[in-house]
Amino acid sequence: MTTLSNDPAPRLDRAAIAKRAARDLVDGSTVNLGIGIPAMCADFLPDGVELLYHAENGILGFKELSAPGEGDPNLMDAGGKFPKLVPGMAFFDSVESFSLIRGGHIDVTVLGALQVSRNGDLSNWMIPKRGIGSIGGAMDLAANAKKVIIAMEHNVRGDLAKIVDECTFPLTARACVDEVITDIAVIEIDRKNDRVILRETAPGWSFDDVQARTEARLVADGDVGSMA
Amino acid sequence: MTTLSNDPAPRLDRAAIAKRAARDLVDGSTVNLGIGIPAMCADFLPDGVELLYHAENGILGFKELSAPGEGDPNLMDAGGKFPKLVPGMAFFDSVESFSLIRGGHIDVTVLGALQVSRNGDLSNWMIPKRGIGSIGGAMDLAANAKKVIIAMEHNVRGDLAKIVDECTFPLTARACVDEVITDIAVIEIDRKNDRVILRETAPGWSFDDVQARTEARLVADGDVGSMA
Amino acid sequence: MIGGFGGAGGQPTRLMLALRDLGVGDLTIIGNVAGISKTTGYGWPDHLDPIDQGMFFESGQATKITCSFPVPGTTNPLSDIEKAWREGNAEVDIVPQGTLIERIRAAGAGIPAFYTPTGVGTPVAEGKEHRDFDGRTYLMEEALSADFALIRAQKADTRGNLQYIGTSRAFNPAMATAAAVTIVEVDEIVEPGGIDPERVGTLSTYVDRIVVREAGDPLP
Amino acid sequence: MIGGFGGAGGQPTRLMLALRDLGVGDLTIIGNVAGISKTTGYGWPDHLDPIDQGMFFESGQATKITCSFPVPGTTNPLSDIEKAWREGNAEVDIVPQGTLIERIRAAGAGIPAFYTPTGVGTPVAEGKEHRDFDGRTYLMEEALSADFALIRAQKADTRGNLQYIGTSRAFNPAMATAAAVTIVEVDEIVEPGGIDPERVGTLSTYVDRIVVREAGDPLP
Repeated sequence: MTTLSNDPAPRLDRAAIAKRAARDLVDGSTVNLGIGIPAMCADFLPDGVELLYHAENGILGFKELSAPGEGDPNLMDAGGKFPKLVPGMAFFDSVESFSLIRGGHIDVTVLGALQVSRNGDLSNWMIPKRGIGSIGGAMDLAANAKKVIIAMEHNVRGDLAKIVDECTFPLTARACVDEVITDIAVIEIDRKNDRVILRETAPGWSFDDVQARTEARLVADGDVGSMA
Repeated sequence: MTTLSNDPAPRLDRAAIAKRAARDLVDGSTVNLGIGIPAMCADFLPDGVELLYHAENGILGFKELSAPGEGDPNLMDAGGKFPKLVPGMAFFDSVESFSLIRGGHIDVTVLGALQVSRNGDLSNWMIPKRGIGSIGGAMDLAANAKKVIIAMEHNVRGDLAKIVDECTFPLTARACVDEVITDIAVIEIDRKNDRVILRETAPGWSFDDVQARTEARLVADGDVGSMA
Repeated sequence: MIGGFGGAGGQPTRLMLALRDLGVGDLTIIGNVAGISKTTGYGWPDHLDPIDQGMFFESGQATKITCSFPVPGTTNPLSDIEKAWREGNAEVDIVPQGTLIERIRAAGAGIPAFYTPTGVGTPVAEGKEHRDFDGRTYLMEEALSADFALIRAQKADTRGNLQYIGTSRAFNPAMATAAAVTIVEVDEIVEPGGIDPERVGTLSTYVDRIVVREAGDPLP
Repeated sequence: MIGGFGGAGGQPTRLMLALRDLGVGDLTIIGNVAGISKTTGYGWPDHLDPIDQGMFFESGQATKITCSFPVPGTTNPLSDIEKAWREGNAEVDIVPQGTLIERIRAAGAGIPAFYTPTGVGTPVAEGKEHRDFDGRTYLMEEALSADFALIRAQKADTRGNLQYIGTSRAFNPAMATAAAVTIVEVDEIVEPGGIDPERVGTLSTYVDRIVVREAGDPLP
C-alpha cells in the first residue's frame, strides 16, 4: 500500500469532513447517520434542508441531540445518545426499523469506513488482527440504502491508503459505496463505468497529491473542484 | 359414499352443536372461531370459562357481539360483524394477526367443513363443481392452530357422508383435524394411532347408527358417551 | 393494491370510486376479502349500501385479482367478481390470507421469498418449491409488490405519518410499504405532533400522496 | 434472549440481575448491542453505573452469545465479552442486526427461513445458501428461537398485554413471540383497559410471567 507523508497543505478536521458531507444530503430525504464523523453531519445542514433522520433502534424524525449523558434512556438514538422529542417523530420496534432499511426505503446513509475499494466494496466492521468486531446495522445499511456516502479520514497511521484496489479487511457489503468524503478529497465511485472519479480536493491539494495517498487509480471527469 | 335416511332419533340443531363444541374450549385459551356454527360457540361458554378471542382482521380479546348490521365499521370481526369494545382488547394489523396464527400461538380454532378424512385432512374452501372458492384465513388456521375442532352437520344432502376415507374436495390442510363435533356425534381423529374414535353420540343414536352415516371406519375406545 | 380487510372499515372507498370514475383499464387488483360486500353486506352497517372491489370488474376495468376471499359462500346472486370469472373476463388468484399479507410485507421489507407451512398438500402448493426444515414441510412464497397502493387511515400529519383506528389497520400498513406509489385517504390532516409518536401506524417514508375526505362525508 | 437494543432503555435489567444471582450456568445469550455499556457508557445517562450482558461472561455463566454488536470500537479496557472470547471461554456469533431481528421475528411468526440481501459477499455469508431472485443475490437465513425471553416493557395489564414507551421497543416485541417462556419486567401492572387497545405493543398471548419493579427503583 501507498505510504506517504509531507502533506502539501492542512487536512480538513473531522467537523469539516462532516460539513462537506452534509452538503450532499438532499432536503426531505430519509437519512441514517453512522457513529463518529457521520453523526456530526447533523450539525452542518445547509439552510432550508430538512432531513428525516432514522435510527436503527426505532425512531424516525428526530433532530436535536441532547448533550451526551443527559436525557431519557427511553429516548435513545442508535449511537447511544439521547435526542429530544420532536413533533412528528415516530417510535417503532427493530422489526419495522430493519424492514425500512432492508426494503430500500432509506434514501442516504453516511457511514465511516476502514477501507473502500475501487468498485465500492466497503469494510468497516472488523480489523482482522483483532479477530472480533461489531456489525450492528452497518451491513443492512450498506447493502440496502439507496445511496451510501462514506465520511472518513483519507489515510490511517501516517499515510496508509484506505481507498484501495481490493479491501483486505472483512467486507461489510460489496459494491455499495457511491461517494467518499475525506479530509483531502471528494471521490465518486462510478460503479457503472468502473471509474473512481476525483470530484474535489481540499484547498492546497492537487490531483496528484490525492492520488499519491490513494491506492485506487483516480480519474477526473471535467474540472476537479475545491472542497472549500 | 354412504347414503342413508331413516334417522333413529332427532339430530341436534346448529345451536346444540355449537354448545357441545363450546364445552371443549379450555379457560384462558386463545381461540379463533370460524363463521357459521363455530361463531355460535361464543354464546354457550360454560360458566367460569373465559377465552381470548382472536379475529383474523386484527383483534384479540373481544367478547360480546353487537347485533349484526349495527356498530362501528372500524370495530369489525373477521366474520364482518361488529363486536363491542371490551377492556383488555388489542388491535393490530394483518401481518401481526397472521404471525400469531402461523407461529402456532392460537390454542384452538373451531371451523366448519365440507369434508374431513380419516387421517384429519380438511376440505372447507371450495366445492369443485363451482370452480371458485374463498380461502380467507382457513388454511393458516387449519395448518397452524395447536388444536383444530370441526363443528358441522354430520351429513349433507340427505345422508351423504362428510367424514370420509379420503377427501374428494380440494384440501384446506392435511392431517390437521383433532376433533369433529356434529349433529349426531363427537369424533376424535387420533392421527397418531390412525384411528377415528367415536366418543359420543346424540341421544337415541347408536354406534352403528353413526357408523352407517360415516364413510370412515369408526372405533370405540372405552365407553361411547352421550352428547346430551 | 387496495387496503383494508373487506368491509367498510379501513377500505379507501373514496379513492376506489375516484379510480372507477377515472376509467383506466387493464387493472390488476390485489386485495383481501374482495367484492363480497355488495351481495352479502359483509362488513357494512345495514343502513348503508355496500361498495366493494367488484366495481372494477363490473366496469370492465380490472382483468385480474389476487386475494384470499373473492366469493361469498352462497352463489345467489353472483358477486361481480364471480360473474366476470364465469364469463372468462377475470383471472382470480386465490391466496391464503396469511401468505398474502406476508408476501406483501416481504416486498416492503426487502425479503424476496420466505417459507410457510400454510397450503402444503393443497391446491395452492401446486408448482411451488417444497422444502423441509426440522422435519416439517414448507412452501416457498415470493414477495408481492404493486405500482400503486390505495390505503385508508384515520389521520395523517403533514409529514405523512399515519394513524389507524380499531380494526381498520388490516392490510393497510403492509401495503403502504410494498407499492411504488402509496396514496392514502384520511379523515383529517394534522400538523406534526398531531399524532402521538407512540401511535404512528405507518411511517411518513412510505406515504406519497394524502387525500383528505370532505367534512361530513357520509361514507364510513 | 435478552430484550432491548443495548443501553438502559428497554433492557430487563432487574431480570438480568436476578438471573445472575440465580447462578445457573451454561447459558447461551441472544441479544443485540451486547456488553459494551459497562466500558463505554453506551446508552446510559452519565450519573448511573451501566449494567450490561457482559455480567454473564464475567460470572462464567454464559458460554455463547449471538448478537450484532458485542465489542466497542476501542479495545481499552476490554469488555467482559471480548475478555472471555480472548481467553477462549466464549463463543461469539456476530449477526447483522437486521438479519438477527428478522430471524427472531421469523421464529415467532412460523417462518422457518427467509432470504435477505444483507451480508452477501461478506464473512457472514460463509456456508449459507445463496440464491438469486430477479438478478440479485440473497442469503437464506433461518429462524432463531429461545427457551426463555427476558424482556422489558413500561406496563402490563393483568391479561399480559404490554405497552412500550419510546425507543424501548427495539428487540422486545419480537423476542416475546420467539421464546418458549416469555418473562417481562414492567414498571406497573394495570387492570384490563388500563392499556389503550390501540397501544398494545405485545399481545397477552405471548406473555407467560410478569415481574413488577418495586416502587422507586433507581434503575432506569
